Amino acid sequence: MGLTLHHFLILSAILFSIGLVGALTRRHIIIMLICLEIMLNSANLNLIAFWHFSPNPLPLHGPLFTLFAIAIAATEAALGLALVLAIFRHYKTIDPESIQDLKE
Amino acid sequence: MNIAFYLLALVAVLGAGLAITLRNVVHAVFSVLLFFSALAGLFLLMLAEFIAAVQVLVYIGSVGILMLFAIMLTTNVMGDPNRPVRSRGWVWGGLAVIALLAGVLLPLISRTGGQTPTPLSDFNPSVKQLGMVLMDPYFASVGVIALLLTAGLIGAVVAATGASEADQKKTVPANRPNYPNT
Amino acid sequence: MSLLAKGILKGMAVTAKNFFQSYYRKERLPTVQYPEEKSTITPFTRNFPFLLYDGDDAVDGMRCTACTLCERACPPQCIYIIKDKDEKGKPILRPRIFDIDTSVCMSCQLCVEVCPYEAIRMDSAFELSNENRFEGLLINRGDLLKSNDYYHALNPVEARETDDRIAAKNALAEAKKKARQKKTRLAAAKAKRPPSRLKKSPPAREKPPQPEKSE
Amino acid sequence: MNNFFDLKLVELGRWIEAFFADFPSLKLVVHLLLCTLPLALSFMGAFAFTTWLERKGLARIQNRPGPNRVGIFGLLQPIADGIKMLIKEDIVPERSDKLFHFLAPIMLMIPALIGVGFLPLGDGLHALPLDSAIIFFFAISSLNTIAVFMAGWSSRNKYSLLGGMRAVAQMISYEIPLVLSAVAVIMIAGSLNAQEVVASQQISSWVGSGNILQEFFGRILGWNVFKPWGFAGFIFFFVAALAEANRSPFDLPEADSEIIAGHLTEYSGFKYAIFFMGEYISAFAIAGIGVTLFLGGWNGPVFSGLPWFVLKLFSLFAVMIWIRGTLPRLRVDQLMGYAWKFLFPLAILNIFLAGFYHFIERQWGTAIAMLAGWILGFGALQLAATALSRLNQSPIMRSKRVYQLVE
Repeated sequence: MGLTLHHFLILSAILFSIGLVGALTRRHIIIMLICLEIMLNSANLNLIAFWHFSPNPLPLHGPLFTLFAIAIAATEAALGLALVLAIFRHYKTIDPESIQDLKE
Repeated sequence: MNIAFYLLALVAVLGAGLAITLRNVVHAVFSVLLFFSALAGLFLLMLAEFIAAVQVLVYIGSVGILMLFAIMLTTNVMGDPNRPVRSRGWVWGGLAVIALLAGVLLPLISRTGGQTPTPLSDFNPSVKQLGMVLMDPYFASVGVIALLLTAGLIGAVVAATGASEADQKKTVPANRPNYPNT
Repeated sequence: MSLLAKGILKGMAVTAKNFFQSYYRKERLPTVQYPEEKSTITPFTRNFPFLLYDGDDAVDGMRCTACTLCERACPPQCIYIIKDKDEKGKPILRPRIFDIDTSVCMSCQLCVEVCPYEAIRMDSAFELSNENRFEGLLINRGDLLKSNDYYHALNPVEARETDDRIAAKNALAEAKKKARQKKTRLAAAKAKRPPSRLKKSPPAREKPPQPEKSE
Repeated sequence: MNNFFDLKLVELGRWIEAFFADFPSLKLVVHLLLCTLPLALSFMGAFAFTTWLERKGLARIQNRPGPNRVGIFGLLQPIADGIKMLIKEDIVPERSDKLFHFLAPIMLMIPALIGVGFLPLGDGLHALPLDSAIIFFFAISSLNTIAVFMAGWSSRNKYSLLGGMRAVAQMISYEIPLVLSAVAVIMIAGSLNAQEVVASQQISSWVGSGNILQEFFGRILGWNVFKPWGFAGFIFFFVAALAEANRSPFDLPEADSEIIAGHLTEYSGFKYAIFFMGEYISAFAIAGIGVTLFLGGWNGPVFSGLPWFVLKLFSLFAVMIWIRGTLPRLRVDQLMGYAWKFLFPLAILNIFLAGFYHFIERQWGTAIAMLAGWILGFGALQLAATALSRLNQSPIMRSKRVYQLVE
């Protein structure tokens, strides 16, 4: 049995939900950012898979879209980690549950 | 190709799974790097070699290092053993995700017998074509991305360093010795 | 506006000169391949003391009299001397044990400066490594004793000066002995005459050699 | 006549593979082995030779003879060192992260060997002939950083961690001028394919002609170093490559006089040997990509192919050794400032100069482009460099020095 689109879709669904579980359950900002990256990457996998198995792949839309997504993800990671640093400097902790100034 | 896919899929799932379960943050980052490299392999498997190179360059070479730097600058790596790893309502989060996964996967699994389009045999996407496409119809988006990256990086630099000077001014003790000649 | 990287290029030229000239100019490669060839040692090199003897027999010709001046002068106290005794238990002016610990000696040459009999000198031998850390590095009398010829080979100028000094000393002692004999003879001949002061006083610097006195 | 050496090698490979023609799966294995094993072994051999070359060269620069005991001219010294490393005790700090401490040397070694695979060693001698080989090479060489950080962090030693952090900061900073100076070449060659970049460095109209002189010079004068932007780019690339390979004067991560040996502090025995080998092979890989991008790859007069590549690689490495024997180590702030405030703007300017050169060459021909490029381009670069160094000087350096008596 050769590889079909479904293989890649199932894999990316599993990876996406692993990322989602992590983002929802972990208590560490950097781990949460990592989980965001995992989710973005599984989406990229989907894009490339759809492109690869599409009937007319010549316009290269899949790689193009993924390229833009990676660029944006890189920006997001840089900004997110800079914000983590700023938060740490201000609160002296990066536990998301102890940063609740607005709530109190 | 089949073996390669299953191997890489296993590595990817393992990497991602370890990343969200390990207590040691640095270990988590290294396992997510494993996940990124497995994904680069999968891209290579689907003939998107430029994307694979960019994946390695951006995710492993830069984002991973950035994360390690952020960890080194902020937390205790091993984590506080008294602090729980999971957040308060973690059961609900997990259940919601499992439900979502089931919802997404059920239609797919039920239809695995259905044929999907076969991969192309004589089509070899080259980097040159990608470059051409980037230059001709999508030039504006390339410009927008470039602008976004620049703005994002400047923002990151400002967010990471801008506040520090103000903070440092506040924390300087009043009786700090003054060294005029240094 | 100066040319970029001028300093770097200058430095690179210097090292390149060193590199190439080391193949054909001796002063650019002064290393000596030690076990095969040894660099020349100047006569004034000093490393570790040795004891001198005159004549052929090492024990009989020993100049050392076990006066322990060197033992007391030695700053790290690496010299150890025990006087010899004959069968009847009467002390002989000669060391029975004369040990120097190489691992302690600091090559200061104070023992040489202090010795009144020119019996100890500095050697330039430097290959003193040994398999045994304690006994091997403790050098005893038999190994310390070297002939005067060895000293002449080591440092001819100083050796000749030393010999001259000893000869002069011996000559002086001889003259004094003669004078004393003459004096006793004179005293025996003419007891009433008072002894002259001028003849009695020796030169201030040269101490009267003690062994001759005891003979 | 031209590429006979490479062709013979390729033929030899085919000949060996022909023995296994009846067993397709075995043939695949043999093919893979033939692609990878000679490469890995020859680069490991080159590593051994280079350690000898480096010790000998540094010794001569410092007016001493260097290793000369084992074998003639000490040529067997690397083997003696290897045996010593093998039988040494492998000491792992008790509280270190054992797994990562073990993995770090491997993590350095594998990307280095993969990176070597992207180099076009000769006509047809190319282990991984990907279409985007050059960007893959840069991607793979950025993995060095991870390995060094891994080693520094897992050793649980403050010097190791300091070395690791220094290495990460340095490698990330110098990767930018490195890639930017390569971008100019890629832009002019119009391809990320390493073989095409090499092919673009011949004067194509001369190489095919029967004229002996034209054949001879057509394979030299087309090299990118002989173009104004290429010369400047080569210098930027070389400086960045030195930093990227952690070689002197940018060997701050290992700075033995300040932080013992940085990330290598807690390594001993065979792991250290692997680490050492990995660093040398990645230095080889970076020098090799420099040869490919700027020094014409395997192009050379009389005959082209593998021997020229090897010759160029080793001469580039000899220059690295020469620099190591000459220049003292930089300070950390000087290092970062040099990358960001000096090399980075100049490399960007160089890309523009390359573009202008390309257009002038198209419009008015090579001769005028060369003239204009060497005079105007270098004037512009020199002006920019002087202005940058003036700007980067701290106010203290700019003002007249005033000496005060210390009370």
